[in-house]
Amino acid sequence: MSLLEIHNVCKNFKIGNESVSVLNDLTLTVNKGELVCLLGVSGCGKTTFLRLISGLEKQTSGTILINGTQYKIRNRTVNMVFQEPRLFPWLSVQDNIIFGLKRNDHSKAKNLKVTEIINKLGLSPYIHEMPYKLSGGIAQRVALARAIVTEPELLLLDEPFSSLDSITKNSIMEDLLDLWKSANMTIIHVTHNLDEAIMLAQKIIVLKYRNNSTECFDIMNLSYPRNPESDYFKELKSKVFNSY
Amino acid sequence: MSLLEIHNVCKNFKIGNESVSVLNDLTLTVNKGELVCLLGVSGCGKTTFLRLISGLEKQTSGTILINGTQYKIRNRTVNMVFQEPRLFPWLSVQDNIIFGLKRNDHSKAKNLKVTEIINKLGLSPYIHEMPYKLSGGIAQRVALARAIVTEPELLLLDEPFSSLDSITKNSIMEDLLDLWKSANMTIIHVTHNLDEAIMLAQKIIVLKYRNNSTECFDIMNLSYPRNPESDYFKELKSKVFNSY
Amino acid sequence: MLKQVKIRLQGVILPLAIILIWQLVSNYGMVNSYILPSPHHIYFRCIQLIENGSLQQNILASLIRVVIGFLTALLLSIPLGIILGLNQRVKLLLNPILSFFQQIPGIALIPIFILWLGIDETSKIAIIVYSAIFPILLNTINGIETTDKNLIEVAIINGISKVGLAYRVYLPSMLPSLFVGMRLGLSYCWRSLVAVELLGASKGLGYLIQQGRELAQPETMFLGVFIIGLIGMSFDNVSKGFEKKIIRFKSNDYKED
Amino acid sequence: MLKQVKIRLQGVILPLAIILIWQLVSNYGMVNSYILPSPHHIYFRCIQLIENGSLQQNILASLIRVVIGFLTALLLSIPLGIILGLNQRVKLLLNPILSFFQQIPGIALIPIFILWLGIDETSKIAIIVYSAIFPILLNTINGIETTDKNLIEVAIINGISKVGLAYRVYLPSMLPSLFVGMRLGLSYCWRSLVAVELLGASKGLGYLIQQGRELAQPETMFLGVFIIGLIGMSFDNVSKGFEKKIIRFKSNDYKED
Amino acid sequence: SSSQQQTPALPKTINASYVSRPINVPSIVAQDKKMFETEFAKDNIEFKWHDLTTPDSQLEALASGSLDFANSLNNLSAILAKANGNDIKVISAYSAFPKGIALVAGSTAGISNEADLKGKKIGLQSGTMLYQMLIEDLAKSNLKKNDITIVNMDSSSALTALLSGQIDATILPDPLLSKAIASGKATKIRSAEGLISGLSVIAVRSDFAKNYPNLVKQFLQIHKQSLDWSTNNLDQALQLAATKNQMDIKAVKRMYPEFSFAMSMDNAKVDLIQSAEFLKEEGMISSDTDTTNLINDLIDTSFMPQ
Ligand SMILES: Nc1ncnc2c1ncn2[C@@H]1O[C@H](COP(=O)(O)OP(=O)(O)OP(=O)(O)O)[C@@H](O)[C@H]1O
Ligand SMILES: Nc1ncnc2c1ncn2[C@@H]1O[C@H](COP(=O)(O)OP(=O)(O)OP(=O)(O)O)[C@@H](O)[C@H]1O
Ligand SMILES: [Mg+2]
Ligand SMILES: [Mg+2]
Repeated sequence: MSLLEIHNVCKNFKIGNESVSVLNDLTLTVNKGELVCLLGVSGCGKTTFLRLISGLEKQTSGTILINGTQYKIRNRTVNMVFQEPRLFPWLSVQDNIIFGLKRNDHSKAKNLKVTEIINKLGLSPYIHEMPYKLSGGIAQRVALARAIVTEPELLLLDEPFSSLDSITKNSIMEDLLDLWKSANMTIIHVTHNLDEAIMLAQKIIVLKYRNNSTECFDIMNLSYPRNPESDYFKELKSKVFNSY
Repeated sequence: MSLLEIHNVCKNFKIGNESVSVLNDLTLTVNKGELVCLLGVSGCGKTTFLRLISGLEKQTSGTILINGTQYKIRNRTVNMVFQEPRLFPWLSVQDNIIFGLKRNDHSKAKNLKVTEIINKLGLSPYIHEMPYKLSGGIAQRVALARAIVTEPELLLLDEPFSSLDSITKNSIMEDLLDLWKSANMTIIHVTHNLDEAIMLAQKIIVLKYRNNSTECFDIMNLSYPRNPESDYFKELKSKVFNSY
Repeated sequence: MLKQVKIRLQGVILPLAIILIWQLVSNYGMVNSYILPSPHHIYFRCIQLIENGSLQQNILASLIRVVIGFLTALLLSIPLGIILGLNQRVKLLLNPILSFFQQIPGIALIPIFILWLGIDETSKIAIIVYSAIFPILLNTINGIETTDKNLIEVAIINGISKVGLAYRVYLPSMLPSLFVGMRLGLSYCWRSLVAVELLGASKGLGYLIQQGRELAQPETMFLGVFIIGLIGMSFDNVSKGFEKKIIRFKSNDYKED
Repeated sequence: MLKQVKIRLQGVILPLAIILIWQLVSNYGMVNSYILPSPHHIYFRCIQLIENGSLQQNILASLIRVVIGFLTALLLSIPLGIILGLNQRVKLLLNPILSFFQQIPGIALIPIFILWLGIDETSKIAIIVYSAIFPILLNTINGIETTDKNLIEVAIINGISKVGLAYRVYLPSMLPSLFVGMRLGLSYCWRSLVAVELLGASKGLGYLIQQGRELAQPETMFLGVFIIGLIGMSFDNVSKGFEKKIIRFKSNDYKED
Repeated sequence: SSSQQQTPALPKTINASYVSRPINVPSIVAQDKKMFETEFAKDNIEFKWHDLTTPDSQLEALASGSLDFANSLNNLSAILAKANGNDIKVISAYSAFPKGIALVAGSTAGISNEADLKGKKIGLQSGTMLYQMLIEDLAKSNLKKNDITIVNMDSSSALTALLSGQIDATILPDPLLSKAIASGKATKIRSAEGLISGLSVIAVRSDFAKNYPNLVKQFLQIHKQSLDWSTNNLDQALQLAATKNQMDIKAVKRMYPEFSFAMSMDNAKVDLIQSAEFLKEEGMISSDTDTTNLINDLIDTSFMPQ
């Protein structure tokens, strides 16, 4: 069953007096429970794409359906990790993380889950600190935690690991896969890292620069954990790379 | 000849009422014209280290010498690309890029050079735009351009490619190497990407997490361009990785 | 273009409606005309004063005072605000005394102004300056203090001098606050005119208002009020327009339907 | 601890020095004591009025007025500011009229206040409210408008309601501006007291100042001024302290030697 | 409504203004002794005092019905108000103190009589009794307004300006007057006696007077009582005034003889017509005003206690 349907979506931005097309006639479907990685060169419109899905930006034309209807923002079905951490400077790490939880949702079970996520992301030493004291990578993980704890049906990740070293990243990727499986989330993950995409995705979509086409690589069938050093992946990698 | 000497440097931060040590008794030398890559897990103190060198932060103890003397900030000997783009929101891309140039330094030659850098970084379509319209990767490149055009003796880069896709990144890395060679700059490049370090560095330094030690891998002798798929590099990569 | 006009029109609806109702209510004698004269009477008075030329003179006299006073207030408070915003020591030294004078009614300063500055224009300007200075000062300080530290670091590492820092980083960043301060300051200039022109003025809109009140000519008083309101409003609008032009960097924001 | 004391002391130096010089200059008859009485005389007057209990009553009367007026101004202007800051349509509709009234001298509104609100406390409070409302309003609007759009997006995507958005994002983010507005507003409350207490008050610090003026008792007037200055300053300091406590999120910044 | 002979029900409250400064003994005494409060309470009417010192606010409050009686309203303001449609009646004199108003000159200004005023700078508030005195005085020395420079300012500022040498002369009422002279920097040229009446009056809303003539009578009756009490207990009365205004008792005693609190309106009509003529000449009321009619309509002595 498809969770997200995108039909002939166009997005233009006004630059000066010109209207510049960023996304042009995009059509795409993401199924419930799928983990999709979205690739594309810098400035090709990945962030814009996520913002359209989340409802933060309105498409110039075309339709976007989530669960068959037009998505109403504030519905908590979709959450997003932005490309920048965007932490609330007046809230401690802990308060930032629980920002999106409903006020009446501070049950014990929920608290346990939040603590678990905090621990998995290695944030427990920092929970009482204010954001300005955090390193780039820690801040990014806090932003990730903030979105994950709300357990959205559809999670949009905009380069969530860009500031992480490989060790931290690998461990978090595993945790994310666990969560994805257990929580039955659908994830669209924007990344500029091929390895990352190959390690995670069931489907890899490459967005072309100021153009109407996307290319889609289906690797749904492959099991986790994956070995990016395998020949299959090397081949896939170069295929994806060439499709940019 | 050493450009940068770091002797027994400690840096503590106050967190609550405790003083937490981030860098402890660090000693290190960087020679003139060297390209050093600094690695380390998230939160280990890489950014702090760069901030100490740049003079934006004062060390708790120890000495930091640039060209044999204590560095006076505002001297334009050192420039830095921060982990976040930090663009001036009220300036266009172009004005952001030339922000650091001396007012009387708008010679034709200089202008040509600036244009060249803008072109190389793929920023020419954006020069008249305001920062809020830029994608993450474009903003990051603008920040990089802003530092490069001032041609500092010592250039500190704090994960300057974190938001770039591999194609863009590879092309920019080549340009950076060209510039480094021609301008006789010294570069300290913080990254969390091993491949990046191996492609660029003459020396790879791994900073250990809340600890007094660093590990240094000297690969000065190797020529560019490098092939990260070679066996030597694979071995080096795993050696560096294990030293984290 | 048409949309622009429509937007402008919307803002005029409410004032026009108020004036209309006011006139109607006056016609039916439902308000006390001794206190609240009808718009028609005020208009009549206006024509009268224009014809004998005194309105123009009153406006000019006040306008000159306000402009000089406001500019002086700007010249004093912006640099002072920058210094106080940047230098913690100076701030600690001057804070109590500034905080004290911030509270003092202008009328209480009149004897001192007379003693030191005489009864000519200088004293009048001083009262205007005093009325306007604190909104500008406090908003300047706030603008300085809320400037993004990250951008300041960028500027410093790029070798920007202190003066350069002030006008290339602090100034653009504090513009929204500064404009709030300036708009407030300017309106307090206008507001101070009555008190100002009690001190040895024989012309001016404040004088007109005061005279209207004392001579029990409410339409004269309201005429003065209207003109102050309208001129002040125009200044305010010009400043808002100016602000919009200068502060181009506001981002597009999410709009809910 | 000791450093704290030292810092506090620094701020007191300047005022003390001024008072000392003032006293010396007075002792040598270098200023006209009919215009500028010596600190000693003012102090003497103060003791006198404390002993007969009238000073306390005056202070209390004004204090109550200012507190009520200020709180009313807050209650009106913060919600209005939030609405104007968020809703472009309402802003366009109300802007001209607000911009107009922003310029009007309080004294010109007195007849209208008398007509509609009588000559009891309500009118006096209304004048105080009018004096304080615009700094709070404009700074609230500015606070709303300069709130980081990125954070608002985060809040919206996390399903925060409009009310939640107001008090979980806009409010904390606009606190610095809001405090500037509040501090300005409060000081204009104090400043308005003389005009306020000309309107049917037989007690209050403004009344005291006016009495001092009319009866040619400069020491009474200056006593009133001093007390307004001191109380206003204390309020201002409390508010600054409060602000520091609440706004914990300012980052450490680069300090030059 | 005049055809209906039944009088309207008594009002719940009566609002009256008082001015205690400079030494308005009757108001001070009446207030202290709660004379009005007690008397009107007998008819279940609450009596409220309002300390409205400026004539503008008094008149506005009368016009808006917030106030029923205004004490110590200066005669010029009353005339101006009446001429501009504020329907009030002057029912009694309140005070007159021409002796307590004087033209003073700075001791270094070189002014020893009115004739020396020529070419000098004189600070006072235009449109007031003080201004009226100046014009009358100038006329006596064959001077015109154009022969001097008038700087518009209130009396308090004028005192400051005179003492600091910013103006050459001014006209001051007591106690500012005695302060100026005590400073040694100003000399008294002449008092207002013989130039203006310096009259201030008690006024009532015409409406109120029409509806409750008996209450108006009662009001003046009580006012008279306060005057009688003051005369019989002068020391006590002056002490009250000193306390109320935070003044030195000596100053009060010295000033008191300058004041007349006689209620009689016998000469008032002439004085008021003179004032109205003055206002007309100065263009402060319309030039087609019939001053005699105006004053006749303004004054109503029918409520005076016998
Ligand atoms: N608000 C805006 N106004 C005008 N142009 C915009 C706006 N937002 C984005 N753009 C432009 O749209 C294009 C796509 O931007 P987007 O942020 O979606 O890219 P991206 O794929 O996320 O890039 P990156 O990998 O660098 O983050 C860019 O050229 C950008 O300049
Ligand atoms: N101003 C500060 N106050 C307190 N602690 C700080 C401050 N700045 C940094 N730290 C702490 O110092 C440690 C090192 O931070 P730093 O930013 O140098 O890390 P980093 O190596 O750059 O990490 P990343 O790769 O995530 O950017 C972190 O634990 C951080 O929380
Ligand atoms: Mg992006
Ligand atoms: Mg870092």
